[in-house]
Amino acid sequence: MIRIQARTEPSSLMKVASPLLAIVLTLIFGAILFSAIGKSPVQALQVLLIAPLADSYNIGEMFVKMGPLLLCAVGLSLCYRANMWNIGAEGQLLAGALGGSAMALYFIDSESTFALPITLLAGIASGMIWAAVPTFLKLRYNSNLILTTIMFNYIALYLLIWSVHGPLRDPDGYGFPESALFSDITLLPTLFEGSRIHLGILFAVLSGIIGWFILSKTHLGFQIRVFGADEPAARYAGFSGKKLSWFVMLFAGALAGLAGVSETTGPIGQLTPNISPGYGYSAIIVAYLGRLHPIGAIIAAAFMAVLYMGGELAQIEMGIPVAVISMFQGVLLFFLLACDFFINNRLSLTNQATN
Amino acid sequence: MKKNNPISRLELANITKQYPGCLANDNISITLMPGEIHALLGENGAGKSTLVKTIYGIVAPDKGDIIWDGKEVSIKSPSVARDLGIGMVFQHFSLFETMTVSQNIELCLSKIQLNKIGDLAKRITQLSEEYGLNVDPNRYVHSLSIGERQRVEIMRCLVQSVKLLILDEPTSVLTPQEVSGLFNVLRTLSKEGCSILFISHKLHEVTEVCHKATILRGGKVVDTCIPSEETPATIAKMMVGDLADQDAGYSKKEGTITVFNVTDLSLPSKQPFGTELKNINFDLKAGEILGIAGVAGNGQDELMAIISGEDERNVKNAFTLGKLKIGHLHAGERRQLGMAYVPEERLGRGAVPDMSLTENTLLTHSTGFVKNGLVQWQSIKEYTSELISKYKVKCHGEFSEAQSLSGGNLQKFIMGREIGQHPKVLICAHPTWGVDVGAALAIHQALLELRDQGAAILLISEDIDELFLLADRMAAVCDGYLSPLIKTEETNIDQIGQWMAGTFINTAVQEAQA
Amino acid sequence: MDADLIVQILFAAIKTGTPLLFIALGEVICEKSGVLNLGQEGMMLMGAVVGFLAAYGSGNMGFGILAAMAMGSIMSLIFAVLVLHIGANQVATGLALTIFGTGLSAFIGADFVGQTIQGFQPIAIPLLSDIPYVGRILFSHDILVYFSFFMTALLVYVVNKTRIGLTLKAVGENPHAANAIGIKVLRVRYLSVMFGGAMAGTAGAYMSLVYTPMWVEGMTAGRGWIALALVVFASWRVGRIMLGAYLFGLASIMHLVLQGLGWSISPNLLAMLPYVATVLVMVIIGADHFKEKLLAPRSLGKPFNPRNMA
Amino acid sequence: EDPLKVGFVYVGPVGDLGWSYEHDLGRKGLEEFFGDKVETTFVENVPEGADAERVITQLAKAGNDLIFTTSFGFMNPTIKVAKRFPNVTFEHATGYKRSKNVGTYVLRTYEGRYVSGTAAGMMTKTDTIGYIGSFPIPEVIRDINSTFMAAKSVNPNVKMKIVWVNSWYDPGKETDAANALMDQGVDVLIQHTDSPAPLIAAEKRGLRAIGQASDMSQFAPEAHMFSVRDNWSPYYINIAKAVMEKTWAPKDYWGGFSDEILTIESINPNLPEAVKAKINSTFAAIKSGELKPFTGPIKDNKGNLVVAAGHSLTDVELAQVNWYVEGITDEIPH
Ligand SMILES: Nc1ncnc2c1ncn2[C@@H]1O[C@H](COP(=O)(O)OP(=O)(O)OP(=O)(O)O)[C@@H](O)[C@H]1O
Ligand SMILES: Nc1ncnc2c1ncn2[C@@H]1O[C@H](COP(=O)(O)OP(=O)(O)OP(=O)(O)O)[C@@H](O)[C@H]1O
Ligand SMILES: [Mg+2]
Ligand SMILES: [Mg+2]
Repeated sequence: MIRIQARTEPSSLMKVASPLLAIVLTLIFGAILFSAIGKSPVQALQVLLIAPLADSYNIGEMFVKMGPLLLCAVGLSLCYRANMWNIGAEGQLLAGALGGSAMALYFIDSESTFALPITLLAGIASGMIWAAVPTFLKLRYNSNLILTTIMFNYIALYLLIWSVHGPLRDPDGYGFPESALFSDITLLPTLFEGSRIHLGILFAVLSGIIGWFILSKTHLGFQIRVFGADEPAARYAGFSGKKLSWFVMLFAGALAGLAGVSETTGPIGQLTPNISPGYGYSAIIVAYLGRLHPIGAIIAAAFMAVLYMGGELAQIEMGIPVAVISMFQGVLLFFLLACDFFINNRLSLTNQATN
Repeated sequence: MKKNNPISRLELANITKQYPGCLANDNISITLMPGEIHALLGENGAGKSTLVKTIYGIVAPDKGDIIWDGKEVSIKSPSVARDLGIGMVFQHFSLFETMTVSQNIELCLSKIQLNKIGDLAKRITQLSEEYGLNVDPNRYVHSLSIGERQRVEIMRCLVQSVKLLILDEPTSVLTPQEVSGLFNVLRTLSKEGCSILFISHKLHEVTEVCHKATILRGGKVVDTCIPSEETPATIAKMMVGDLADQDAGYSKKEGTITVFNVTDLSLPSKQPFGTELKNINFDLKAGEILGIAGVAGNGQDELMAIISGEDERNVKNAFTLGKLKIGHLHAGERRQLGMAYVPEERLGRGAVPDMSLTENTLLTHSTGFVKNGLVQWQSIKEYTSELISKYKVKCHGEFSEAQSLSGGNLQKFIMGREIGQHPKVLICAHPTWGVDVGAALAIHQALLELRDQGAAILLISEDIDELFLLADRMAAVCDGYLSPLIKTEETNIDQIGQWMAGTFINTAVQEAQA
Repeated sequence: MDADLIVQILFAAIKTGTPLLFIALGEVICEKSGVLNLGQEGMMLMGAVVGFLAAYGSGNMGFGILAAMAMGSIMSLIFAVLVLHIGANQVATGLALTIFGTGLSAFIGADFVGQTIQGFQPIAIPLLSDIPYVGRILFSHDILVYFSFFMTALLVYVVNKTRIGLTLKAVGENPHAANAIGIKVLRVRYLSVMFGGAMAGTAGAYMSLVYTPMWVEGMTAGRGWIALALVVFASWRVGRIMLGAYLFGLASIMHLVLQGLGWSISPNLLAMLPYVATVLVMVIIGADHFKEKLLAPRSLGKPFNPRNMA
Repeated sequence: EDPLKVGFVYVGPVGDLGWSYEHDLGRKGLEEFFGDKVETTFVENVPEGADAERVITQLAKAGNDLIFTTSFGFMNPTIKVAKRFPNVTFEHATGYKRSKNVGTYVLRTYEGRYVSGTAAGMMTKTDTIGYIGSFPIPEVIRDINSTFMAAKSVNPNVKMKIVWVNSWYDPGKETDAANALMDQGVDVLIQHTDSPAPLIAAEKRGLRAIGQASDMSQFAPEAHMFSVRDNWSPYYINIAKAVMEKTWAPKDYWGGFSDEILTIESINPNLPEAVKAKINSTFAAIKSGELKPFTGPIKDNKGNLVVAAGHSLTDVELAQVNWYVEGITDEIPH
């Protein structure tokens, strides 16, 4: 009979294989689901996973979609490594978009070469501020980080909507809730003619590499890992939990803020009420799928971007509802968590009856 | 006792339990008669707790039968055990601190039992008088001392009139005076026909109360005996085999200059049910081992945490290292100044379970291994393999995860790591707790060597024998108070036992008020 | 503001607070057993859509509510298996449940968006509803609001006065000890989690059958998260949850009321009110570290495996 | 010959029974009219952020000849994509930016609102009507003014309470807003949001409400007075015809009662005869052009003359209304 046995040592093979297995299981789940609603599973999976990479435009779009996901996920990976349950990437992203856009609008008639860098810095700073408040409340008042960061997501959203209806509204925009289009000087340059791939994507990949470097090469990164894996050990070793908490939260806030400002100064080109279709939440899944490893996050973000675009294409080409995508994300995370069980356990065949 | 009595209370036949990588119980067979007090002896990790957990239905054996009152039974869970009449007092207590004594007891009883008892509080008071247990049913458990909590655990078994009472190391948390109280209860129970299975490391206790003893080693029954016919020394021989010549006393030393000083340390507890530290004063000299005795939970953890800086509260002038006030410094800064610690909890505090030994070296030892914020992994790796060979740590290599090491080997590694930083002051808690004799010997020697090199060592332990063996001066803590310091040669187990029970406190309070 | 308006506002606060009350009652039981389920939002949405479909299809409201409860429990069962048996991280699993439930409910409900049904009619309780003011605030609601009163009273009794409550507290405080005295920890936790799921499902059904009554994607609009904060606010006491739910209900309609009264504060800023209030409440509660530690179930969020006893 | 491929981009779900639902009915009307001479595709729930541009691009790449983008937030993406696909015709609803291949179209909803205001002014017993606003954009501000002027014309004592819900479609919030208004003495509700929730709330309390965007009579048989319905299919058919015949040119189209893009539906028989008659006569007057709601003199609520006597606002001026008329005590919020 088959029996579950604890492994003496965690399996390093399963650590890598588990996300892949989870993806495969999710696809099988998807195939069954599509058959159930009377769609060809082969075609659906083709549209979902292959079509998004079918031509150069789509590949470019995949990178556009991947950028904000990756920026947020790298920051979250570090937070979760340190056991800081920051669910607030969404709000930090919106705050970054808001702060950056305010600056971009300030520079709307400017010719300064510093306009773009200052705009980006404003976005980063806003994201950091938005992460800083819940961090402060946690460290000072012991308030639950998960809940405060979620509340801050809502608050950021309403603040953003308020701004585009009020102070940042385009004066020549017939009163519609949008800012003026930014001047070219504050737009992120695109990297290839005819595609929307912009500098923000490079920032994202760079952030993955920086995140990896911090975690595996620096003493700070080591402290973060210890703090998250075993808080009593970190305290025993004299690592300052406060300092580490601040670092990961501000780092995550900065990256999410950068993601936000990169969206507004990149593909959108203005501030609108709809900056993010929930990047900050999806980034949580990306972070997990990437094993909370910044390099893993790069791969996971690419996969998630494909899944998103596949969802759009599936709707256009096959009339499959977009809700499938968030369902897939949930299922993927379920399978991933379940597969992780086998990092520390294995199935074994025994011929002995158990009591 | 011979097997002339037809029905035994409990018979274990060929119990076997395999844990991953460890055969905890190997074909164990034991018979227990009504009224018999039976000792289960053996080194740490010999498999005693595993065996009693099997009887109590917490651990499922891989093989073997349990026969209760002549009938074969299958004990699938603690509730089955309780229904049979088996009660157990755990090595680590299983009480609910936010509940009252009677709520704690109520939870263990079935509806039927409750109905039979009627007024539970009354019954508790009545039993309390009968056995001299002195338990107040309405008090919250968090307000009870360790000894009182144990009495609650025993009371839990008594209210349901158990036929077998299992006690896993009940005396390791009691003062000598409390121990004799417990023995009186056990003798009464035995007279009433209740069988008792008693686990202890303290052999003189075994010879004092037990009718019979079974000795385990490496999961196997290696011997049985009638304790009253043996001496602690002969039983020890049976337990550890040929290794039993560790008893060689070590020479005592007198410290030179004071390197670390604690002045008027008073500190409310940070945790809801913790102990408040009250006006603690002592000095620690270079080249000596200062031992602090005490029953667990009397402020040792709090003291260690505030000295190490894990407790981040600023105690300004309470600590002096050399001539420096360090009460306001962070834990990391104190380490930089030459303080080192060996915590009681080695896995999960002293070492990160799922990190390699190399990474665990870096945990506390970063001097020289971090340049400009970057970790010099290569040099740490080399240093770690030196540590491993110097302290004979059994493992696959410096890449082994901490959790893959046995307790004793991990303790040797941690000791080595801390000593390797050449600390001026080493604070060391329960260094040989759960460590086998060989490893304990190595650890003792390492401590003495460090002392002889001129370091000041604060040794916190619940094991009085170990303290007498190693400490040059001694004190005891009770309820957050520290007793006077005294040279080891000038005191004895009796006095320290009294201090552990708090007899010094009144004088301490008067002194503080003066 | 005249007395009549105040009565109306309080009446509305109770109505708005009721879904919060349901979820928070479920979650507090779940948390008392030591399990933190962040999947409220997902379970609630599934309850809302399934409850709506069942009532729509059968024409029977009671059936809709039962279906929603069952759905909530099924969703929580997925969570329970992952967390209790497989030992998955509770935070991540809860989030997965929310994301999954959001997607699945939108998927199932896509064809029913905008359909409506005849919701529950309010029932004025004879005599009680004639009490001046109080009668109109408390006793002129629909049956689900009365059900929430009943559940609160029942849970206050069960948690504080019965052995079930004691057992729950024991499991939440120290599962190892509870196991050792023969309490089936996993069973208690399964039941608690599923009770939480059923209540979240009820909250969802309240949204789609009573409150609106119709199904809309994402119609719970973050109520699940607010309910989680409510549990902290109530410091895990059942009675206080009711008070908290109504306060939050009040906070979330206040911005509409104030606009009607002619306050010219931006509606966007006013809409932040419940979220800002939640943060403030958490700060106030959390400021007393000592107290919170004392009140929170000690094993909250920590996995327990009965085979790994210390 | 190949059929004309037409793509639609919706901001909400087609089943919202409001805005997107009516556009989809328009799409179906188009299919019905042309049969297999057209082939339509739609994408629903398209967020108005960076994704909109990609979705519109995907539709253009998929070979659509004509693409309708049906929400204001699609304006800039539509312009951007249109630049890259000069052979595709784009029509954007409610926006103000046009180009060589982008036209815009918008409804004169204020005409319907004028009828609503008239009826509400006559029906209210408390002299208080309630307006549930979505976002304070010109269209909504304009309609609030139109409603209030109409109500005032039949009931000089009338007051109006305005509540913003910050959403086009959020039944929960719309219910809360409806209740908050009714608690404060409102007995006729007018909504500028798309779900039938306010009608249902009014029905529960035995009060009155007016349907928006689609025929909402089924949701509130008693409370429902009538619905002002958006009727897109005539426009969609005209545009498709123009594209097929290659006569299409970018225009700023304003459609109202006169071309039946906006209609009054399902007048409740339980209304008093006088009210029914007034509804019909007001409708007819507007349809014929005899009545133009924004004809001066009109003062704003700060006392400034915003429309000179005798002048009727032009379409360009209508698009820029950012004041409340005299008598509305609120201020336009941000
Ligand atoms: N859950 C477990 N998983 C794996 N190994 C275990 C587990 N519990 C105990 N062991 C191992 O089984 C062996 C026997 O443990 P047990 O607790 O029975 O020893 P003991 O005789 O009670 O020791 P002590 O005197 O320290 O209490 C030890 O080597 C221990 O490490
Ligand atoms: N809806 C209600 N119906 C009846 N009584 C209520 C209700 N809500 C609260 N109460 C009363 O309020 C008191 C407080 O309830 P609560 O659940 O906070 O109990 P507690 O004993 O204070 O806390 P704990 O649950 O942590 O033991 C209860 O004793 C109960 O009498
Ligand atoms: Mg043991
Ligand atoms: Mg032991």
